[in-house]
Amino acid sequence: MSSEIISEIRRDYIVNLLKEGKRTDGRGVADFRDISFELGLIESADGSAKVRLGDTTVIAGVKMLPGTPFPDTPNSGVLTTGAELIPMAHASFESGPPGEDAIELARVVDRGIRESGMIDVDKLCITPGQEVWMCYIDIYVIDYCGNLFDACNLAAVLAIKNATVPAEQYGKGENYPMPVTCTPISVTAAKIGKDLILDPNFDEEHIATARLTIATDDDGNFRAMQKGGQGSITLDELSSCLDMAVETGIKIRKIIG
Amino acid sequence: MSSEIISEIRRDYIVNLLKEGKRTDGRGVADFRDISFELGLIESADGSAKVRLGDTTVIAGVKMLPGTPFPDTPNSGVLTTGAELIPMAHASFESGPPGEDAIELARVVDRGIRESGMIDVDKLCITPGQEVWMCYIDIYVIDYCGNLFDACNLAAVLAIKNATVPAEQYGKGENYPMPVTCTPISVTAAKIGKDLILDPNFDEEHIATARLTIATDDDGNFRAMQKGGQGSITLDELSSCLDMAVETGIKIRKIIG
Amino acid sequence: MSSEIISEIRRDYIVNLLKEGKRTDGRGVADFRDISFELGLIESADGSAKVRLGDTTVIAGVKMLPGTPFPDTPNSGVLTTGAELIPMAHASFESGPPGEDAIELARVVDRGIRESGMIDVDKLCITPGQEVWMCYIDIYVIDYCGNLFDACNLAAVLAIKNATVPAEQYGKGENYPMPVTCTPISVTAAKIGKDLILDPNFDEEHIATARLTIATDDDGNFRAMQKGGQGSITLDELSSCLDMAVETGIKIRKIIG
Amino acid sequence: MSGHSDIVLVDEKGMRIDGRTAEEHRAVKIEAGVLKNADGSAYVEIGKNKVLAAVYGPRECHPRHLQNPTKAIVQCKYNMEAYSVGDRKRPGTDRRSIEISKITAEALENVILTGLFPRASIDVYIEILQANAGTRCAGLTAASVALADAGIPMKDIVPAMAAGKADGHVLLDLNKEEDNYGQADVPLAIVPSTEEIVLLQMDGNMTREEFDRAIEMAVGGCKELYALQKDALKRRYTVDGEEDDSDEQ
Amino acid sequence: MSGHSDIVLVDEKGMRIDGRTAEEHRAVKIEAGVLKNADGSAYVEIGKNKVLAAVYGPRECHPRHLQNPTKAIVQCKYNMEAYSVGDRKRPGTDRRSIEISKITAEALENVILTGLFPRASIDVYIEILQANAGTRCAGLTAASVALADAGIPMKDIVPAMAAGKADGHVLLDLNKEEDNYGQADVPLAIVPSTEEIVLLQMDGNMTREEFDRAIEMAVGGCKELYALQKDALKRRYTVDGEEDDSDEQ
Amino acid sequence: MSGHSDIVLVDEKGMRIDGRTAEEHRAVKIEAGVLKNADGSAYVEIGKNKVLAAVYGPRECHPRHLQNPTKAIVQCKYNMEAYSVGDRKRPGTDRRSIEISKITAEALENVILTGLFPRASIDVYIEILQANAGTRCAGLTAASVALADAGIPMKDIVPAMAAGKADGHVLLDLNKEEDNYGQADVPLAIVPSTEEIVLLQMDGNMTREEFDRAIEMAVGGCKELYALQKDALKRRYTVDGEEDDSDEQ
Repeated sequence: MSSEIISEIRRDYIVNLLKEGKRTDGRGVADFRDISFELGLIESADGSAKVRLGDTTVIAGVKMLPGTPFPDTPNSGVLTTGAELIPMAHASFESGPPGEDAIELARVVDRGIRESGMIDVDKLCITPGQEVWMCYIDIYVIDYCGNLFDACNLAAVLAIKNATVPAEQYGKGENYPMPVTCTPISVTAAKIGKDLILDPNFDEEHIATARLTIATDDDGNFRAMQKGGQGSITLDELSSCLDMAVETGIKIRKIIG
Repeated sequence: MSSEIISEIRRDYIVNLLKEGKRTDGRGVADFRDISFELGLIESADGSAKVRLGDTTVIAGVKMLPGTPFPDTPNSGVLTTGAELIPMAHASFESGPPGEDAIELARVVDRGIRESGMIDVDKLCITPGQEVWMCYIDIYVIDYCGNLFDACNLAAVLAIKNATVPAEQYGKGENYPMPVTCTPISVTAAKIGKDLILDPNFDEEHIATARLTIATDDDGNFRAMQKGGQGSITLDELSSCLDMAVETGIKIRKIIG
Repeated sequence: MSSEIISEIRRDYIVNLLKEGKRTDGRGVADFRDISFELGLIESADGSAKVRLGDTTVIAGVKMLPGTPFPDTPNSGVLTTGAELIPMAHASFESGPPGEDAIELARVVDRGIRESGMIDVDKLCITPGQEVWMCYIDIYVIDYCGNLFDACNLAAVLAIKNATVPAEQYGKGENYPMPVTCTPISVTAAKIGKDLILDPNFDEEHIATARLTIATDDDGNFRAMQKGGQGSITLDELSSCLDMAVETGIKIRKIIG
Repeated sequence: MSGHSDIVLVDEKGMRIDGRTAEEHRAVKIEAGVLKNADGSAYVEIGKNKVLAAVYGPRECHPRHLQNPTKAIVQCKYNMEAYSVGDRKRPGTDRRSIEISKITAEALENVILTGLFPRASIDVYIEILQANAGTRCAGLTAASVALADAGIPMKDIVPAMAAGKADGHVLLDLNKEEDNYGQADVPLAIVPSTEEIVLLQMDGNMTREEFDRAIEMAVGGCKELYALQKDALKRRYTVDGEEDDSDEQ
Repeated sequence: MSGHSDIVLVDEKGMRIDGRTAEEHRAVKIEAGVLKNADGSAYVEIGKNKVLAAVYGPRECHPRHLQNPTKAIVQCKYNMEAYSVGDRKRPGTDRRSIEISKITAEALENVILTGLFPRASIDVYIEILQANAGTRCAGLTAASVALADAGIPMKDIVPAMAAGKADGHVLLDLNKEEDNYGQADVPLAIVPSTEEIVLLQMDGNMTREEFDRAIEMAVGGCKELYALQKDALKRRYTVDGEEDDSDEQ
Repeated sequence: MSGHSDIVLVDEKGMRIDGRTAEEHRAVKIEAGVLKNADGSAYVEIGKNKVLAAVYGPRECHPRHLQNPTKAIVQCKYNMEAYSVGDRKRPGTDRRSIEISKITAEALENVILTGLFPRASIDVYIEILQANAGTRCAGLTAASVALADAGIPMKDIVPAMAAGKADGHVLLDLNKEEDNYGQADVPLAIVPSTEEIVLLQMDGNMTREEFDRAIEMAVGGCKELYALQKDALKRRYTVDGEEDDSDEQ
């Protein structure tokens, strides 16, 4: 939420426009940018998706490998989610191990998937107590134009839905589709002045004081949330965000099918 | 032993006072600061102690985990000692992996414990050649006001004496007290000008030219030593240090019981 | 290939001399500096060699340890080559993990040895599919005066030829000599202006625009190559380098016996 | 949040395994000014959680490129000590610590008057001595007190407490068993004077009704904690300034 | 380069397992200007290799001590994404990536007019989305197009293609099976206008005749690739500047 | 220091397993000026230990914030090469190397006239080619000679040798077996002209009498080593300045 990237003039323009309920790209406050996606583009992955949310572009790939379960969940597959903010995606991103932004991003996406029970990890058991599928979800941000939380959530969710468990390749029986139970959708609101908008673009994101990401499941129940930014959110604003997350979740689920 | 931290005036004051055999905090040259301690404060540890030596505060915790012995000592438990100079403890400490000061500190404390045979590692065997107790001694410096070597030695020794081998928790038989054979006590002298003092406080430590840490066992035998600093120590000074280490070791053993 | 290290005057002197086919140290363009070597100097290694190429000095040691084969080559020993540009060797070398120069160096030396099949890795099998010899080739540059590629190749090759498989020490049968099939020799050319020279010294190396290292086997076949530097090499120049690599490889093989 | 159904966490009378009612938080102990070197410090126990916080600053911002010419930056390091958990935690930063440090710093930045200290850094260190569910809330609670103890100007003190769901009940301040075998956790931190939210996370599964109830409970818990934070600071000043106190009598 | 002899890679008619002749390269797809933020970008497919390249710069050289007062420096990061290979690749730099990044930067530096931008850095990022033998050549090919797309002045565009040897035959542009079970690989990059070599590696086992033939083939392949690189850039400008185009008609 | 009692390290005649008496150190070989690039260098063998030391400086102090405006700082890197020990040592710094580097630098700083070179750094590199107990002493002994070879002004040259205890006997200069199966080790370094101690460590188990005897022996050993250090430097100057020598005849 570093604010120096956007000029004062640009900031004032965005804020004043918002007071009239308008956004610089013509959207209403609760509108998402266009969502487009491509599935299975990475044949070396067991599932993959490329998602464009406006100009933000993200690729997610799923790799399944046989491995050892955790002692306390001996019959459950293991999920690991990583997100890389590669320097290709924006002039401000640097090479090297993930920083705090990439780590928060990966962990929030991970929570949406994990806590919704999207993947039935019990169906990723190979030999109880001995061998399970390790499911690696790797997300690469290719072009960063705002709202990575929702773009990465979408890419990860679509890659998972696209995935096949490659049992044959490892002599573990027949291939089968990834055991998916629901479609968790995250919706991010940003607070600019006193206004809340959904799906902030780059400029909006960098003048917002606070951010709230809410993931819902197919039933409209809440599965994960994360507030960010040094700004605060009132209880009324929280209530609005919850409403919008449920409504928008339904719309996005329709778009991605 | 960086000297810039203490002003010239303060340095001269300390040095001149020492010429009269006096110290800024009223102690005699061979006096330790007050020692107080609290045992078992960390219930998540298998043994723990918080030690205050003057205003220097240190917490040590012992964790015991079943593990694999080293090939050349197949029936012996494994000791590992770590010391962290966390930035909470002093404005000059930085975050990150242990630097050379923390590493030297941990290794000197470790040597006192290891070389004195304080822990009877043969009694930490679970299945000969296969499984032994790994004994992790983790020391955190919470408030740094001089003489970490002795404060950390005390905290580690007390945490070990406080420890129980948690055999039941791992289905390895009944719990039993840590097999302790003796109480190694380290005594650190600092050289300021031509004078030797024990238990240097922060200011004294930072104007001292040399440091000598000597660990003795219950019999007054020597088990570990470490000279530090770019200053030198004469053979006579060494002899004084050895005497003081034995005498003071006896006193400290009485205090900690 | 940083060029600032050599002064303009020195550069002009070298370039002008080269136009007459002469070099600052009196060599012809295709001459190597003197090669001397000492074998078996490191008794703690299973094979070792110290090589001097002019004033460039390199030590290589071979250590053999029983280990687990890679799944796709279950009956083959495993080679690992490392090169360290320690700060002892030159004022410009820094402490720390290997940088890109050391990594390229190690990988090019490794390719010459690996791709020539110099070591018959199938003869480094202990128990098929279960245990094989891990062969670690560690190269330390002690004094850096140009042309590390060839100096390190020589040191590694000689250390390998000097090596014994220490089977007895690990209870794996009788010791036997390292199974060596050929002697890969690398020859490095540098391009300065329009001229090609072999075995560049420090000054030559630092004003050269391009570098080409070519490793040949006993039959004069090509086993590994690496071009370096931002300069280009013409097809004709490549052809000359190939000729010189074969001819010089024969000479060097005679020297090292 | 495994949601194991075979463990009874709330009995038929609504009583929890540690004897609390749904709206009750664990025993709290707060002490301000516990360290010599730090500019401000605090020790907090919430149930079996034991947490130390220390503040240094405002001081020169050390990695220079992080300096902000208009205000102080707030840097936070949350760290679990090796012996604080069941298994030994390997020393060093992990991904979870980095995330908690980030959201803790953001929450504190909301109340600190950073504009008073351009180019400076205010450094907050949180050490978890013993962990038993709720360490991020305990850490933030302690950090707020340490900031006040350091005399850092703030618009308010931040308390933090989670609500959650276990055995199908919405509960305040989950303990370790409730957290492990429950269905949801909602850590919350507010500015008590305005009830504005400065930290909010959630994971698990909650209907809107459950979530609303959880927020209500957590806000209530934060307010109770706030009173204890102020008490601790009052005790600290009283002890330090005993003579001044007697003057006023 | 294991040289396994029991796998037939070239049949008696000289046909390769993917139906190509010895001199034929795999299907190529090149697209310029595929990213919004980067100053220049390109997407390249060569067979099953899928590669993205992005260019930022000339811009301020960041680790200051790397600045060169007489010219721009060229920095390259080649990176294989975790899912790009059969086994998952752990994220982070490895030794192979560092070597490839170095020789790729050297090859590009040869054609970039770095003298025009003293003290600057030109940063090239290559991401391997899917790998199938030949990624370093595909990456360099893509990087050249991305540099042109970024408007970086260059004396020429660099194409890169390998030749190699499998089943005893010299072949252009080895695929994964030919690379794994073949006998040699020779990645090559040239400046097409002069046929000068800017990248050359070789491993395996080749006689002089075989090597000469491999170079000849690889130079030919590079030239075909060069035409496709120029096509892609032409399409890019045509699409971007459609109005200008119609003006000229 | 395992103190295994079933291995005879000293026989009934007081003879050690390598044929030495208690007061005898291992064979020593010292050579000064063995490297071309370093400002000073030395090679030392003590028994089966083989050690190289190199000195660069006084030169600009590189991490600037380490500069001292009143004197040069002394930086030391002690490094065991991968093949120097029975098992291969993984390259890279470990905790033991860091500790040895620190105390070696402190010992050298005692004799170097650092006040002559404000803001500078004197960098000492010690490489252990082959290790056989006593490498820190051999390394410090070599470093002193390398410093003299570099012409660094020093008040004296530092020799270092350990004494120890094995089979109940106090012994000079423990070899690997004595170190592994003995009862104590006391590495010592002194300033020979004053007998002041600049490096001292001890581990194991010693009575006061044993320790006093060990120090006495180690001081004696250091003095013998000192003579050999001076010899090596004399040979170095003789070879370098042969003409000057003949002039004097």
